[in-house]
Amino acid sequence: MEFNNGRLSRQPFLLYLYAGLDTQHYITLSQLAATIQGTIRNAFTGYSAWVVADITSHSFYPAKGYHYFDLVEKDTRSHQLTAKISATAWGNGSMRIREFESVTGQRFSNDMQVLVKVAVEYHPVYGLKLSLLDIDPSFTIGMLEQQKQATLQRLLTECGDIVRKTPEGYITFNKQLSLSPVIQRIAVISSASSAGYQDFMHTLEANAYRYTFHADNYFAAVQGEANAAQVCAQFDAIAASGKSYDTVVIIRGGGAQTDLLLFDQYILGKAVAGFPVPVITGIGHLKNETITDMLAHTATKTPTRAAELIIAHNRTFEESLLSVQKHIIIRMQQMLSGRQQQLAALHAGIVNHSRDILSVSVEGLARCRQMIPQGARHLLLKQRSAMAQLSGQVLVKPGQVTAARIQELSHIKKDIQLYARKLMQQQQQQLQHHETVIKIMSPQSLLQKGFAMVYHNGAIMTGSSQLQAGDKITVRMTDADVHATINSKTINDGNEPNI
Amino acid sequence: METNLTYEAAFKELQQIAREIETESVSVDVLAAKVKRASELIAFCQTRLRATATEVENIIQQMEDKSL
Amino acid sequence: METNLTYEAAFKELQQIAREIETESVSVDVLAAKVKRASELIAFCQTRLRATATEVENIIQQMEDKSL
Amino acid sequence: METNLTYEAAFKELQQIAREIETESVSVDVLAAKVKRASELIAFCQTRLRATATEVENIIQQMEDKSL
Amino acid sequence: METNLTYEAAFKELQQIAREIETESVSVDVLAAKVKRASELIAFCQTRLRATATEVENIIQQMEDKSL
Amino acid sequence: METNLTYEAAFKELQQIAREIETESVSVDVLAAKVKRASELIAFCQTRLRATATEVENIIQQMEDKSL
Amino acid sequence: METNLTYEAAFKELQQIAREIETESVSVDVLAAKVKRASELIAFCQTRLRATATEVENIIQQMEDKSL
Repeated sequence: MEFNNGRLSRQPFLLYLYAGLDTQHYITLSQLAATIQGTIRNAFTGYSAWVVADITSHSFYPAKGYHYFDLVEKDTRSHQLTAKISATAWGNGSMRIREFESVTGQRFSNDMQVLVKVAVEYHPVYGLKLSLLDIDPSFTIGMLEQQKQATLQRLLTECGDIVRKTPEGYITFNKQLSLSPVIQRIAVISSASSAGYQDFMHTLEANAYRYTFHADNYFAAVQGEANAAQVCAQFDAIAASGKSYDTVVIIRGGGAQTDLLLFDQYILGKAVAGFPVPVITGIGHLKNETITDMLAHTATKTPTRAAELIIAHNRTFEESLLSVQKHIIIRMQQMLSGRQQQLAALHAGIVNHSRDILSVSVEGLARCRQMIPQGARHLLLKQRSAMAQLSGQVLVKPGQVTAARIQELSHIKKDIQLYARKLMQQQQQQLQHHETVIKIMSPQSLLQKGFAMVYHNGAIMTGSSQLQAGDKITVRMTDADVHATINSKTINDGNEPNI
Repeated sequence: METNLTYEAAFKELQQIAREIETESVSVDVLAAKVKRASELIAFCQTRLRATATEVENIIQQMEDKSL
Repeated sequence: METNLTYEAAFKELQQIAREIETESVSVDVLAAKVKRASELIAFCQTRLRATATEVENIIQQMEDKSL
Repeated sequence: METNLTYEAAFKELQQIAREIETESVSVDVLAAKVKRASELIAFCQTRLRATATEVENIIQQMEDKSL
Repeated sequence: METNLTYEAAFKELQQIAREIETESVSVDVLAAKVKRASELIAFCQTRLRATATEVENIIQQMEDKSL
Repeated sequence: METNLTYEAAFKELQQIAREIETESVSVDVLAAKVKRASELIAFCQTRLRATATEVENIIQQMEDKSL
Repeated sequence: METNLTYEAAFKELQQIAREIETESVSVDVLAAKVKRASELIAFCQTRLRATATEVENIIQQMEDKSL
């Protein structure tokens, strides 16, 4: 506004210069301006272009929704301006900017490189202006994302000891710290006046469970990139306090949801990732999470959420406490009743088995009682029957023996009689046989059969060799001896039939 | 009967006698003596058993009275 | 009963007696004594259990009072 | 009869005699003597058996009386 | 109660007690004591959750006096 | 007849004589004597047998009388 | 006839003579003598045989008389 006023104040001075030289040979500025306006209008009517440029000298009138700013281009090396055109956005353009801010989570402001669609306009009073028709949020997001990735890459490269990347996300030293079971001592980094701080403290103090908290404030401006160092200084202050905090909470109070670049700063990322106390964030944005969120122990969306998380964390602890208590009570009662049952079972077992032992003993004894008389009687009975059998044998057999012997004796007697008689008969027969043979062969019986015996000189002749003709012989016959003289001798040729 | 005779020993002896009589390995000469011994052992065991049973039942009764 | 007998020791002894009686490895001679000992141990254990239960109940009561 | 003759010994001798007579390995000369011996042994054994039976019955009677 | 007892330590001890009771490795003899200890640990944690820094100091002081 | 002749010996001799006569190994000279001897032996044996039988009968009678 | 001639010897001699005569190994000059001897022996044997037979029959008679 002041600047514009300055420009406007110089115009009467120029008019004065030209008027003094030649009134015939001039046209009014308005005429010139009209000519320029006509030319530009002729050249640019219906023309628009997508332009990449940086924003400077931005001012915003929320009441009207007007944005005034310059679009500039700098030499990438020298950073000298190579182009600069003023620009405005209102109406549709202003609406697009609001959408852009909502989508990117980034306020439309100085030093931001944007891709904008502009129309060229000329106004006799306000000069050449670019009118913003549209702005591409994805270009800016891409740019921011590039920056963010570069920062993350730098963190990974330069702070490898505290930041690592895994498929699941970033792992930091801080993330790996374990939260105390109960969070009570809290270091709060926030700006003192912010609504977020109020929300956080109120939520903590008004908790339904009456948990008490001990919060120490470490105030710092938590907006604007340049304040990253201030925030880092508070981390150092917390570390230097010597107090053992359960957590450090970074909260950023309500209001605009943009301007998160501070939390994408390398130094803050490094401070958070390497901080020895778990860091909880409640930065108050809904979209992309910042590098601080990514590297902190736990990230929540808002300060209230951060407080709720802490309360819930403590509640979880108390609940597990109560659950363990309940468990102990239940198990202990079970155990006691189990013991009672065990005892009862043992009691019953002892009683039953004692009775069993006694009844088994009684039975065993009864069995012996029954068995022994029975067995003794049986044994005696068996002995008696064995005796009876033996005495029977002894009684009967001798009679049989003597009877058999008598029989035997009579047999032998008969045999002797029989064979003695037989022997006598045989002898008799043999004797008779011999008698017969001898009778038959006696000379007396031969002579009776007609045979005769020849004697010569008193000897019996059995052949004719000693007899000659003229020899006197005696022939004995059965009834007399006949004396004869041999007349002749004829030798027998043996043709006589042999007797 | 021996003063320090136990039920256990008595019952074992009794069983031994019963087994001998059952298997007829007892001669007639000692049968009467064995049976006599057995009757003594049975008497001893019964006395002992009855005493124990009474005692045990009393204890059990007391236990049940207590636990009521 | 021994002064420094613990529930645990008493229970173990009781189990041992129960096991012996169950397997009938207790002779009639010592049965009454064993049952007597068992009854004492059971009484002891029950007293102990009841005392513990009461004590525990008190603690639970206190805890509940506190948590209200 | 021998004074210290046992039933067992007598019975064995009797069995021996019975076996001898049965197998006719006893000569007529000693048969009468053997039979005489056998008769004596039988008498002895029977006496003994009867005595034992009576004694055993008495003991059994006493046992039964006692248990009533 | 120990001055430097932390929630962490208290909870661990509590879990230990729970585990022991669960596995019945706590004898009846010490059961009441264990439960008492558990109740104290829970009371300690709960009080401490709600107490101010000064109050916590007092609790610890009282517990120490008691344990003496 | 010999005084100490046994039945057994007599019977054996008798069997011998019978066998000799049967096999005709006795000469006529001694036949009469042999037969005479046999008759004597038979007489002896018979006497002996009858005596034994009577004796045995008596013993048995006595036993039966006794056992009645 | 010889006084101490036995039936056995006489019979053997008779058999010898009979065999000689039967085989015709006796010449007629000694035949008469042999036949004479034989007839004497036969007479002796027969006498003896008859005497023995009578004697044996008597003994047998006696045996049977006795056994009656």
